[in-house]
Amino acid sequence: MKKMRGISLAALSTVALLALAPPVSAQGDLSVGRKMLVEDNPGELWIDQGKGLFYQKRGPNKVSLEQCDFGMGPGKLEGAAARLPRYFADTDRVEDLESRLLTCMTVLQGFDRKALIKQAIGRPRTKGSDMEALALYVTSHSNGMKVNVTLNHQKEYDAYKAGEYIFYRRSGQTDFGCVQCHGEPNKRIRLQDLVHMTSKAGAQEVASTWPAYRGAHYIVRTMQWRLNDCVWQMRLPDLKYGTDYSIALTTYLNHRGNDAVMQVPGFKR
Amino acid sequence: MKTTWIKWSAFAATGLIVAGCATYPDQATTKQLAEKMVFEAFTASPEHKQRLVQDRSQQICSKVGDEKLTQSEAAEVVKLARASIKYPASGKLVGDWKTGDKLAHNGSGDRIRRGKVEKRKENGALCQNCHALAPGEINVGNVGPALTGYGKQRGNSEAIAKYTYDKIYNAWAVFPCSNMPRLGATGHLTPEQITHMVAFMIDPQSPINK
Amino acid sequence: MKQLRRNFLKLSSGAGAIAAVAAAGLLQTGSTWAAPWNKSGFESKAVADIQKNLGVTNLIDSEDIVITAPDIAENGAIVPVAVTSKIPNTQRIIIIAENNPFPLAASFDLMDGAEGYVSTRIKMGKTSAVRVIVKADGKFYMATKEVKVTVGGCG
Amino acid sequence: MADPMRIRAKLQGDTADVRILMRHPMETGTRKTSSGVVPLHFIQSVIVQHNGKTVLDAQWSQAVSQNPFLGVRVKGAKVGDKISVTWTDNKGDKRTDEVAVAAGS
Repeated sequence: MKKMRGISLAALSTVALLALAPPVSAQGDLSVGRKMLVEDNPGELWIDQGKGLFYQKRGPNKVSLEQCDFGMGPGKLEGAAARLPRYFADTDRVEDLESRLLTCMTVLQGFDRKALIKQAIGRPRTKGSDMEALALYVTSHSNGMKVNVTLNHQKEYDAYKAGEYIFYRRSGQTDFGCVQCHGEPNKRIRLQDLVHMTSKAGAQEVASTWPAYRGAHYIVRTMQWRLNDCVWQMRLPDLKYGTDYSIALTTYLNHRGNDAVMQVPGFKR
Repeated sequence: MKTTWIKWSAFAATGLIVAGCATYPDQATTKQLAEKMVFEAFTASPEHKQRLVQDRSQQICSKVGDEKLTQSEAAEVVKLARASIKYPASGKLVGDWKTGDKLAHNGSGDRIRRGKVEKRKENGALCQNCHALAPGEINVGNVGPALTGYGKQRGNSEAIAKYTYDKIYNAWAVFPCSNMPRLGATGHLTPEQITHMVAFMIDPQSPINK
Repeated sequence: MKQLRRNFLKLSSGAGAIAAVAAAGLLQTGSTWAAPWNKSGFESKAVADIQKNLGVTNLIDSEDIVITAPDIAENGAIVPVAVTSKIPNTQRIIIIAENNPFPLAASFDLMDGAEGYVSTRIKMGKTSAVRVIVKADGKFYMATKEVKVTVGGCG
Repeated sequence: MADPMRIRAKLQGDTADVRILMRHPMETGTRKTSSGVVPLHFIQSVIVQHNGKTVLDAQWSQAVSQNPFLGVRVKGAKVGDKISVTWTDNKGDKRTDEVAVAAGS
């Protein structure tokens, strides 16, 4: 059977339009500023904030998060975030960093899940949410370690494949799936670099740099926020916090990002 | 071997898992799981939920990974796209390039936050997000090809005007499943707005042709 | 996000507010004897006035001042600027974003072993020359670097 | 109460490379929110001391970015020397933090 690729057709149009040299090079013109910002990242201020929250006895049950199991055993944080998302038997579900924190904050500390979710994405120019600070604190214990998201449980395989499917699924007003913006190298929306997520290096960048300081918001953000904002630009409706959709996408990206060295907080424009 | 795995994944989908036998679910199972995730993931009114529902072309154009578009699928997408194109009541395809210039630099419209569609007088044409426009303009994307000099290279004949109108209205009529949104067909832009975009693209006075 | 940006572009258009703060008196920093905050300099809208208020005279262009900053800033709210002065006995480094509503961004007095170097981040409302003035042995030297500021963002 | 700073001081040769991150809103006094204009609120003065001796005395405007960064280099430093940083804002809030100079890597 004779087959054609949509992508090569799109490439044809590029040739037809005689693309001029791009006016800006993200590698050249923009790199000096980026390097300076990454080296001294205000997001580091959130690590202490998260640490305080982690050890504080909080919630109706007045306990800390020290007994939270992020997959390496209760209270074991070293390298735990580098292995997320993963399957958890207690919830019989694959959970990512944010959804696991939600689980611990509700089950251990007794917080109301709905109330937590309502505040999970902090307002710009504030101290951000407890979730954002906690997510960074937990992930900071994986700094210098390699991303190692494994597929063992059937639900992990399911999440991976569903995430892949969603990555390519086009719908809505813009006809966008994730791949329309993240499927080719060296692309930008205006001046903003788009991570080339179908490449190993791109997936590694995603897997190893969240949570990140978002310069334009002056606070630390998590991957769940990133997905929410993407979906908003794609003209889709409001993405719920911590659903299987996000967890599946994150499983797909992080597993392919294996062996990247974790370095958080990242710095995003 | 392969059929065995598929059986196992079918079991997995119903919750029957035997240790050591987990593997990737087959295509049909994946689709079922993922579609369920999509429709559970959003808070939306029935009207907004429609944005999650794929039309026939979107289904065809959502090839996973290296999976290829067949020739007959490509032909179907082109056919559907051609049939979708509507022209302005006036019949005039070339509007005002100045209005087009403004629209080209407007990336807003149609986004939903907390259940509400953003309030705008009209939707932007989103061009700047992905295409280089006037020479020397810095804050432009490169997901799509540069449009700098578009009209200079092609002229502004009626045929070019029509080709350009069709391309903006439904890009898939020209390149099936390309990355470009079908701006007219999805209702993001009105036919009249598209005439302004055509003018912006081909008018010799337009900044992109300077 | 858009709101943020718009607010930012209005950066410091309220001179009155500053005057009120300054009128509240000079700063007391406890045991450390900080020099009084240069109200007139920080309130000036023109570069010439800033220089006058800071006592800058006879500016000499100098290649011994290296300004490290991006050619294009993706986010005008965080523009990294580092200054290295190779001029001996550098006493003061002044950073001015010429097109800001109040151009004087910061002034650093260096003493007792501090190298001729500072690094910080400033807000820039639009594309502008960043002017750096260095005071060394009582003389004033200058260098500039243009930083293009795009609105950026996705909206 | 103001949040602690994050200060790194690393010896490179005989020079301490000092990098300071502070948490502060650096409000320009013009930002509008649903509850009105946010008043001007920014760090005006930063003092860096090396073993109690002032080495840097900085004056800032509200044009310094939110959650400010400051990098300075102090000559003649040794491992274990004290670097202290004090900022004071226009409302009179202040914060002092101190670190010991660490060996360079």
